[in-house]
Amino acid sequence: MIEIRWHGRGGQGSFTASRILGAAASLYGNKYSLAFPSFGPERRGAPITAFTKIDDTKIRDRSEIKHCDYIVVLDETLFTPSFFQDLKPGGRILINTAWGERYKEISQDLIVTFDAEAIAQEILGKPVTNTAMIGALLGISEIIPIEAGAEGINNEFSPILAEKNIRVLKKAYEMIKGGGYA
Amino acid sequence: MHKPELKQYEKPKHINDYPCGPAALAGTLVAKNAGWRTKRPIIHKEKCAGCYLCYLYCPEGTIFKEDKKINFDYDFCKGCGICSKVCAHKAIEMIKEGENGN
Amino acid sequence: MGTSKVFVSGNEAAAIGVKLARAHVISAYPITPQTVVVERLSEMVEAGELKAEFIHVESEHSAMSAAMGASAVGARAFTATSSQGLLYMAECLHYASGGRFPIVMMNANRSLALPWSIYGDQRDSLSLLDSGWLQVYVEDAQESLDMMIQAYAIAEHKEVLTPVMVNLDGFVLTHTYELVEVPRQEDVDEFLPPFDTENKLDFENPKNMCFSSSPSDNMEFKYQQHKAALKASEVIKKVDQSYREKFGRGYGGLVDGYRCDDAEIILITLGSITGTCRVVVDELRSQGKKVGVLKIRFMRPFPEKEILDITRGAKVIGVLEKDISFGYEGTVYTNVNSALIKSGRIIKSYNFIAGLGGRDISREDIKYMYEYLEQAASGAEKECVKFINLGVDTDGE
Amino acid sequence: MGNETKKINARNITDKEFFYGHKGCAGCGGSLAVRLALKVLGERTYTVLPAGCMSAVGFVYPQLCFSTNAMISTFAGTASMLSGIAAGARALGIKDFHAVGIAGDGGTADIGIQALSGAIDRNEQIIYICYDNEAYMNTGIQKSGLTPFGARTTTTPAGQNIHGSITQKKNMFEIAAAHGISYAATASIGYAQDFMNKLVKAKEVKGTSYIHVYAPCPTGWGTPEDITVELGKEVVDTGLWYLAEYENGSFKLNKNPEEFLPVEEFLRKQGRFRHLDEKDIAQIIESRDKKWEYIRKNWEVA
Repeated sequence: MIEIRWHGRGGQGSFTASRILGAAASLYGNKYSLAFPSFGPERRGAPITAFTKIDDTKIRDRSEIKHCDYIVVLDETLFTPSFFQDLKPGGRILINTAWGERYKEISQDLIVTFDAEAIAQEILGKPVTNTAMIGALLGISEIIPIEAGAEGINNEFSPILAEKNIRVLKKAYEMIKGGGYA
Repeated sequence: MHKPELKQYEKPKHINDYPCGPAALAGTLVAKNAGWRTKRPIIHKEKCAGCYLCYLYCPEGTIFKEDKKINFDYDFCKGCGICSKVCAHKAIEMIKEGENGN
Repeated sequence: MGTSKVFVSGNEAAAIGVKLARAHVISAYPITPQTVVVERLSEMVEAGELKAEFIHVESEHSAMSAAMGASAVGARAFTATSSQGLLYMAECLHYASGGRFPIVMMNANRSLALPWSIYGDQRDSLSLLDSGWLQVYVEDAQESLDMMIQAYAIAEHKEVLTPVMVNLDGFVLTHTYELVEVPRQEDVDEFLPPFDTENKLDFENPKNMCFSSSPSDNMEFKYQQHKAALKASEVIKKVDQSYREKFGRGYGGLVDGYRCDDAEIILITLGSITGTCRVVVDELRSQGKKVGVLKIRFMRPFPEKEILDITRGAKVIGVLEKDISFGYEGTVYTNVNSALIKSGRIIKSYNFIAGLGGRDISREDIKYMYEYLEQAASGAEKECVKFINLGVDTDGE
Repeated sequence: MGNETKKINARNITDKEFFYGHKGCAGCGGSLAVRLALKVLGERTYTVLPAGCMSAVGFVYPQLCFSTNAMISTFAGTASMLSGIAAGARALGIKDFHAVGIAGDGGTADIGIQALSGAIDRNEQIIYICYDNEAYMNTGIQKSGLTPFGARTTTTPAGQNIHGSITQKKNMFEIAAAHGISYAATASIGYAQDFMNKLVKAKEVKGTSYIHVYAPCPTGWGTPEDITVELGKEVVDTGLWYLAEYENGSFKLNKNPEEFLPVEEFLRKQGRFRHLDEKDIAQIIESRDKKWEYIRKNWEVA
């Protein structure tokens, strides 16, 4: 089972990201998945965690994710070194940042950085980075095919918004594949 | 007058004879109210103007129209005397139950 | 089959189920974590996908009162609530079951104040076990959708005419998104015909409903209600069977035993935690341990026979519940033990109180319970009522 | 509305009785209100009554005294159950019906006010009638939110220190009106024609209507059984109650007595007021006069 934890702030779309990935895996990626937010009241600006579990068979265990394959950080102010303890062996942390070098000093192999905000600004005209981060995650993980990811976005958004977000997704995917990340 | 008919009630013998849940036919009367009465109204038809004020104000609905005047359903009249009070023509008299051989 | 697949939460799956069941009247008051189900239903009404009257009531008490009004004229009524809301409508729960109104309600299982908590446990619905409602606890979003449809079939059955409460664990189930297959409307229509009852206010045949009855008749009405709730056992199984035939999915009726056939240690559960137990059972089985998990689906009617049947070969039983009847033990445990005692079987049983106020129950916690039961089976002295995962030391106290 | 509506009176009202054989006390004002309301509303009416005298006396299985569709609601749920009935009937395509709730003063002004407020807010197509006998009579005459100042009840005893109820009646009529309700009215069973006229209006109004009808209770008030209607008249003639309407956003007084009948005489007829002293009565008169000053100044006066 692949277990992913998302970090962001209320309003940044972390839970939406967990859901898009889950829907993509379930509906178009031939897998099973669960997506859920950190339970509790939702408040704009408050730190939010969300989770996606993906597996080849039906997922029965609904308990919290204790150890992650990937931790995706949409808002870098939420990153703390304690995240390393939450990783499975071989797990990685994906951080949205314009200052990748800062994190290289912390860890060379456990952290992957990516400037999702730049792409979001360029294509969406606003700093909503959730779909870019899904693209980056699929680029480093290949959990599901990028086309399934695009379908997941279609499933979530209205056609106009979906089209733009798919462009974001694919651009992020290609950039990170090509090593063109910060 | 149009009023529900008094029916003979038999207590169900089998559980399935009870209605399914507390719901049953509207307007089911199985007992009279006559026994509540200590006084009864009687109509002096010669005085009755047929204004129907008594009919209107009867809380029981036991006064009915008859030949342009009124009469009583003694099975359900409780003998409150409102009719006698509201009658401007003093056509209704309240008498003690048992008086006049009633 | 022409079905479609969606990726939705337990709440959304419930809403889809209610839509497919063609509820006529929906009356609801918002409470976390129930809100999404009524938000989706109101969107469906707005979009014209669901031809229903949506009543924005001012309280849960009114939500259930309105549902009873609707049911009283022969309409199919739905409401949803949770926790304090369920307790606020408690009077109406007894009223609806006594009035034999086949209403379906979703309850998002949530802890009760005090202390305040919006997180999940099952004290809300279990504290209303005696309200005369049939209670079912579902495990995942698919079962949630399917049970909304089945619930109407059960509730409206002429020999049952009893309301059904479908319980979804708050957040863990209500807010978790997963893959759900949506049956075709035509198939649901065939499975669930329009609600037809004589027990209604009707201008052709007027009724007086919800009347009083003196001590000379009152008990008969209560006996009749009890018989109907017992009768539901059979109906639940039949409905589940025909649902399986039509839609390819069934849930075992009153209970669902998992790897219990030769099990010596059986853990009894309710609701979504069963999923985690299944995973642990698989793991322990692979280590050669004879363990199983028994999911109680219906707490009312209580699956007495089924529990006795499935636990026949067990040496020890554990009951895991997100509930405590303060000053005694968990209510599910009491019910299970009553079934065992009546049958004359002496079997060791233990009660695990876990997940109160939304505390997570992990695989490790469940493994611990199986170990506990294993030790008990081999003669170790064990506490009968054990709180799991308390964060503080309580020894010597 | 302004429509020409056919008046219903003692001559042309239906002969059918829809509330018959009930076990209400002899001379009960509440049962008269129910009887008249049902006769005006007719056969295609769903009636909802909460716990209270009228349900207690009308629905004792096997004696079921409503000849039309009727049910007992939860005490707090008259207006919400009524909303459910109206919604259910609409959803099933049932047409040309009335849904009427008939609740007492406690069921309306206290425990039922939340549901009533919600129903008016939603502008449900329902008629809500409060028969006001000024205390919880069914449970044995306890004070309600509509018990008037000075009245003795079993929970507001009249003694040396306190002379009965120390609170004023909640103003339910204006509370209903404050919602911007389609139609609200006050009435008294002592003025049956006026009450029936208002029921006819309520029948035809689009949206919610609320009628607050004053209904004396011989048992709870300590009055002879035969003066119920008389008391229902005198309360209006003394100015202690008023006949009014609220529609299209404005208030209208239907009856404006040039001179009030003496208050003291009216009060002394009732056991519940017999303990009042001069000061108490003066206070009652003073608050009456204040109210009338306000009404005459602010409302349309017929």
